[in-house]
Amino acid sequence: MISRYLFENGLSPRILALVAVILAAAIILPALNLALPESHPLHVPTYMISLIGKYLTYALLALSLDLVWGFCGILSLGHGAFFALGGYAMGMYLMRQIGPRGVYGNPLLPDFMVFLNWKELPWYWSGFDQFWFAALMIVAVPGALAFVFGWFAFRSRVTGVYLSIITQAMTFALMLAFFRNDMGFGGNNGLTDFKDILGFDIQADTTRAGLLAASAVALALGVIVTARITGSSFGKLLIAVRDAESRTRFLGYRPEMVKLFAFTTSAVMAGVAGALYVPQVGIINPGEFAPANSIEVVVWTAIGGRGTIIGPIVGALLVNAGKSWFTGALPELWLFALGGLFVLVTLFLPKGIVGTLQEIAASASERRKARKADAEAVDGEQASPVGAE
Amino acid sequence: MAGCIRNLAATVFGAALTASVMAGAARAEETIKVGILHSLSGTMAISETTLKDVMLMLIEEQNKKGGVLGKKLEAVVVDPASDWPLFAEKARELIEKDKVAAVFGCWTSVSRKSVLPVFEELNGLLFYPVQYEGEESQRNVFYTGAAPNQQAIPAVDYLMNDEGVERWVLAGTDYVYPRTTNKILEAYLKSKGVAEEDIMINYTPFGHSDWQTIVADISKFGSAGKKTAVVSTINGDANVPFYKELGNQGIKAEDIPVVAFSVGEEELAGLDTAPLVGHLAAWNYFQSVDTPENEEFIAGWKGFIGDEKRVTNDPMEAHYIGFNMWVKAVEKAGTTDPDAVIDSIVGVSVPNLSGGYSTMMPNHHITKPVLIGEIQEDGQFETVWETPGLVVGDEWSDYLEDSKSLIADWRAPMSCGNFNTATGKCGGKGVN
Amino acid sequence: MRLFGKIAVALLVVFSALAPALAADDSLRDIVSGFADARNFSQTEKIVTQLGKTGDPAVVPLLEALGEGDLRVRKEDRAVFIAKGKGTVTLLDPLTREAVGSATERELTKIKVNNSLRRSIRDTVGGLALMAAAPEKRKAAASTLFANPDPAALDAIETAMAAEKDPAVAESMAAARAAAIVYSDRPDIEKSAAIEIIAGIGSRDALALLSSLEARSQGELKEQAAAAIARANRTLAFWEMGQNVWYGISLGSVLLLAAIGLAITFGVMGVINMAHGEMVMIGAYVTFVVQELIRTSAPGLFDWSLAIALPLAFLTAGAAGFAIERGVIRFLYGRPLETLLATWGISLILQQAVRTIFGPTNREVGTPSWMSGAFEIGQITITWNRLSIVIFALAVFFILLWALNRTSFGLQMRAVTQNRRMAASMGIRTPMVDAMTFALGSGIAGIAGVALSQIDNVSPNLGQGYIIDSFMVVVFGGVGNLWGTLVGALTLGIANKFLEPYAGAVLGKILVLVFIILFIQKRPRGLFALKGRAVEA
Amino acid sequence: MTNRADTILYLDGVSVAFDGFKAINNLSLVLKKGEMRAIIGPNGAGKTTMMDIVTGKTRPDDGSVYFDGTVDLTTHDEAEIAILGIGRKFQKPTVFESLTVEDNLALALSGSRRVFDKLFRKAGTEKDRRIREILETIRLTHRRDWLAARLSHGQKQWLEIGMLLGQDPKLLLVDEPVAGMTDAETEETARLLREISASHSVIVVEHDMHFVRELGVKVTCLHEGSVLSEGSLDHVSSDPRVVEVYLGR
Repeated sequence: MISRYLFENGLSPRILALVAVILAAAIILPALNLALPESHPLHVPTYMISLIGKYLTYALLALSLDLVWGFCGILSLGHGAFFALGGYAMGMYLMRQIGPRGVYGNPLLPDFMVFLNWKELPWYWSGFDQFWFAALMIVAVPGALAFVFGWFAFRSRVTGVYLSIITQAMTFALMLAFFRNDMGFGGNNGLTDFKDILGFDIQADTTRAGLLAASAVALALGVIVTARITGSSFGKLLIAVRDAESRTRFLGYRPEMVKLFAFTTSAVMAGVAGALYVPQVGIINPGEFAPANSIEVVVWTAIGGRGTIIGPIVGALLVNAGKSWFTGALPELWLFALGGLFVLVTLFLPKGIVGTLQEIAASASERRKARKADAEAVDGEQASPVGAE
Repeated sequence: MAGCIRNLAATVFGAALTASVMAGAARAEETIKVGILHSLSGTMAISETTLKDVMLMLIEEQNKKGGVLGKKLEAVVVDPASDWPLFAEKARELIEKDKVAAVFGCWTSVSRKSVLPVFEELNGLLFYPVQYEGEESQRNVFYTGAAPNQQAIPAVDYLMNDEGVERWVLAGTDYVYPRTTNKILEAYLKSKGVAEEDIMINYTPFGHSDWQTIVADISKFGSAGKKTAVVSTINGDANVPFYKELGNQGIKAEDIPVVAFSVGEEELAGLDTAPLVGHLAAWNYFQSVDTPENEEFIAGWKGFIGDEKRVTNDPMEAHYIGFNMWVKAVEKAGTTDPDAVIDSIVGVSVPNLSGGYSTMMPNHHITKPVLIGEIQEDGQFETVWETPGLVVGDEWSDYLEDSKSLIADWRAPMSCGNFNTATGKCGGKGVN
Repeated sequence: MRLFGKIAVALLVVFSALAPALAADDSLRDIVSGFADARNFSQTEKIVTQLGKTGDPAVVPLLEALGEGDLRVRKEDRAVFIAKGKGTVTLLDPLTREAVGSATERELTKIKVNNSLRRSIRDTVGGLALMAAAPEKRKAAASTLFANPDPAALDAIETAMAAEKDPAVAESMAAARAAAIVYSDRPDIEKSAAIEIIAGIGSRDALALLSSLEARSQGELKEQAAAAIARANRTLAFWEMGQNVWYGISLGSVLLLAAIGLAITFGVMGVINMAHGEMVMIGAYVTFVVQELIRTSAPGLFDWSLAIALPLAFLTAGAAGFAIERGVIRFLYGRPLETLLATWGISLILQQAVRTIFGPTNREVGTPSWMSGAFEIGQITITWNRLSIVIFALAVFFILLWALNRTSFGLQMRAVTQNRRMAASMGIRTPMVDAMTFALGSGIAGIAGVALSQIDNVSPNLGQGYIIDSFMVVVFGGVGNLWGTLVGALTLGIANKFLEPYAGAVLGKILVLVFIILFIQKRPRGLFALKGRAVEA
Repeated sequence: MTNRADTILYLDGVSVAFDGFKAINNLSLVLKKGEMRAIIGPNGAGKTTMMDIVTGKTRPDDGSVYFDGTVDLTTHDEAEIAILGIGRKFQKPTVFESLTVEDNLALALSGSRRVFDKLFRKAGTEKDRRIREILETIRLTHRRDWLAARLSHGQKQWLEIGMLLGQDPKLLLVDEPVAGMTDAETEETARLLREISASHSVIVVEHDMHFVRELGVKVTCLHEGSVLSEGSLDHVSSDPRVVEVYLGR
């Protein structure tokens, strides 16, 4: 039923093209990496595979933020928290998969617990040896946090800047909490040294290619879900809440429910992105909760163009590719470039790259239409009671 | 101020130039590339930038001597920006894309943990220059900083024997290095007959800046009639406010000395040390060490960086030792091939800066002297005690239940990082 | 502590025999020259003890110089001198302190001291000072003896007490005597009296003394000690509350300083200024630069360095704020969430710029002498720098309050924020007022930086540590209300400090954050929000 | 007192204070079913606050507010009150700027307000008919596909009124509908409101006396949070207290 809902008439050709491109990347990039010899000019090196895989998870994260910010006007400065929680759920599964291959050879306890003298596995670690359970948690934990947080925040009508600031407080508090070694999540070092995922060696080229493909598929699904949500009449409602929240309330809607749904859905998407991110970078630690990380996600979305579906994806890919290049080639200039980019984009491209391009395209077609409809327009204006613009 | 602006301009243009010149140079002649993986931005830049500079200096000097194996060395600098996953990404880039022969880098444990799988997978070489918690030995990593037995335990011994300390405050930042070090110290102190109630353990978050309560607690703990000392594993930025608070609350080194393992000359450069005279630090090197090698190193450093005020510190010496060991091992092996270097580097001895020789041991840790120094008014340390000989880095602590029976030896045929002497098998402690 | 006994005996001998103090200058010189041959700390310590035994006050300056590391040996003839400073130094005779020549640093070796040596120097000097001329020195000596009681010094203390005229000093000496009696084998009656004296002091040292006495005695005396301990504990618990409140106020005032600029830029103008922390950082670096200049060109002015830095920091950070407002923010009014992005970009640029200009490492900002040290009110230790910051924060707060309510600029500012169009039509140059308001907020952040440089790192990361806390304070206190910021900062500071002993520093901070999140649900507009006809967005 | 049963809106002894300032002071007001009422009063008279109370945005400190004779409005929130059948137009035109005129109306149409229905259900032909009807009424048929942001100020006001109609409420609260309108627009708006009042109860808050006169309905003048005068416009405008309030002492 869900798949019918998703694919039934209503995805614009632009979205379908985007999905096709993403899925093509999922097939072609791994193929170029695995099938071609290293000397071949079209060979994609393995580090590029991991890198692109990582970018794709970032793109999904940016898309999830766009759903709440771009379409619903909730600027979350704590989306990194959902991403990290999803990541931790995956990390816990991967830790349990290590089994007796840790440096101490303890079959049950992860290494960090062994050398901090933990005697038994904390209760909240049980179940994570099963992938299905971990997969459930990847979705459930960020979703539940978003639901509870949103339930309180939206019902008490915390909006705008205040909401942004308390989401920031939320991720900051979580960061401090996960830094604590007593929490049993590995403290500052986090979870690392993973061995395999679903029985595949995590360092094997084929696994990396597989993870890239999985990230691409997840992103494509994210695009479809977002497109369906925003394309439905619920999507109109989202935008209505963004533009004039009190109006919707006086029309009899409950904007808090609308926001709660969007926020929770978005958190789940972010959690999935985090879960795919962790095996590809090989580590998850409390640094992912840092408020600065969440702000960066906002920046990707803003640069790409919020309120569009392609925008955040483009933004995430561009900024991160830029970061990879700058930190390698011109390390001293990286922060100047990133900082400058924010300032320039907010000043000169408030709708982001994609938003601006769309606007240009739209006004061009508008002009064409206008020229065509010039004659009719005269009648139209006369029919109007005012006739003035 | 004018100099500062010039600095800025120089950096901006210099960086652009270096990038293009480097690319050009690489084409012109074959070089051996050396990766430098230290954060140049973000929270860790404060410590790590210096290590990048010292590596550039060492490489430049080696090139003046004719390079290695007749080829020039070429530094590849990247910025992992204090972002731990980015460390892994950059490490991969260095090894896979830039094909560096060895990487010198990392500061925090988490950054090392993050890159470990990459070095293992791609068979790279990492020289890690910072004191750390131990409990690790990896085939591709060389630990040139101190293990806990090369820093913490001698410091405690000194306080116990020479200062007659009976009560202990173990204060640290809440992360793995302080946690492990304090675990080891606790076990060690208890083995020396210190009672449970004479040990106070306190953890604070990263960047903790309000130390009023904790310093007051320490002085309360210290007024129980027994000689008290603080063993500090407080990290990074939190140290300055901690020492400022100590100074202001009038806790003098004569009453309650603080011995730190993460405070070196570089950290003191940001402090007015007058109220701190007499507090201690344990390292394997101090800038004040009076040897010809050190004098030459300091002069070289000040000349390279163009600032008379810049100081040297222990991790810099670790890179000095590690780099020279690598050069020697490469020359011994006649190739930069990682497997060959891993085989040839064990047993290599190079002069350290404190007047002796450091040797790479089969567990990939090195031998070092341990120095205890007191802070002086000029921001330097004065050695008040040192181990009679060199101490071998002990990767698996003898004071932790689970690592007692483990050893590491990367020579054939054992070639194992966690060999269990009790069961005679490689692969950790196993089931109890 | 046996040392004291020996000194005391020596003192007694010297004074009771009324022997001329100038005993034998030559024999003193002999002992002093021994420093040149001391191979290690314990040999040096022996010489110190020997000097103490002479009981000659002339050795005090010499010992003090040794403690400060200023006693040096000339390499060529192994002669001992007092020499201060770097480069070419003047050599002073160790006993007469007359200049007898000069030498370069390289020609001299410093006599090394370590903590235990410094301790024995302090004790020796303290023992000698019990009969010193200056009352404060005698008092200090008595306090040292109270903290480190030594029954062998009992006779010396009693002799000194008998000769003491100053009542305050006599009281300290009585306390020192009581402490020494606790460890002595004097009869129980004297010990019982000592317990009362010590219990009356009620400090932590006193508690330690009583505990040790209780452990070693029996019967009535033990009971008496136990009762005294209970009393002391009660007073201490009371003082501890006070101490926590003080810590809370002091933390709160730091938060207030950090947040107060934000209360203007964010609270009044509605600009989410993520570069606020960097304005604080700029202020701290201005302090650093001022101190550097003073160190190199006018060292005498060092105690004034903060006063000089204040206006400069205000102007520098204010100018930076002005530039940011004119260059970026004015294009973004009405889009508060976008100012967040732009100013965050600016904060990254500023951080990296400072890193490039001043280097990534911490810079040293010294503490003027008048801000060093601490004093005690009852059992509460108050450090001068914290007290200064509390006073400074409140001063800034009230000056700002005055400026907003009583000056014409303040009036214009409020007019513009309340009704821009009306203000403009009344001839107020609103863009200029915007820029000046932002500059004011930034400038205040700058002077906060001067104060924070006294307690925190001066590094490019300085600002980052305060930005989230500042926002919390402003949001908690209620946007647009300075009083809210004051109450918010102090509440959060005190809450933090009361949680810390129970929950630990990390958990305490988390709890405070969770509390704020919950609080905002309850009162979305903060503690002191203005009620009124809600404005439609 | 009037019998509550025939009223559409019944306010009795309502007071509300903000920080000590009494915005509404013992206000009593009754609106019969099908009646249109104009409310006038100087700035700060409590007009908008009264609307806030009726629509559930502000809770009164004191007094009772009944809708349709029986429903106690003080126990409901905005969304519930809207569903009960009270529509409100704000002073500043508030429409969904990034949606088309049609979508604006579609959102307003009476029907399910539940999130999941919105996600999965589609618009039917019945809805389409209603939208065309309303577009006709508010004279925006030719602007159906325009983004609301592109409408003129007056058109936005009409669109908002159209949205109220879409809700099909029993009572419409209209706050300053002609502020900022041209004379032609004002006249047109008066016509529109009269048309609407044929089938709905309406309260119009307005400053523009010319407009109020054009509506030709009973007028209530508020001052300092309570009713100063009530009756025909001529009666009210000749009341010396009203004159004093408007012209000042």
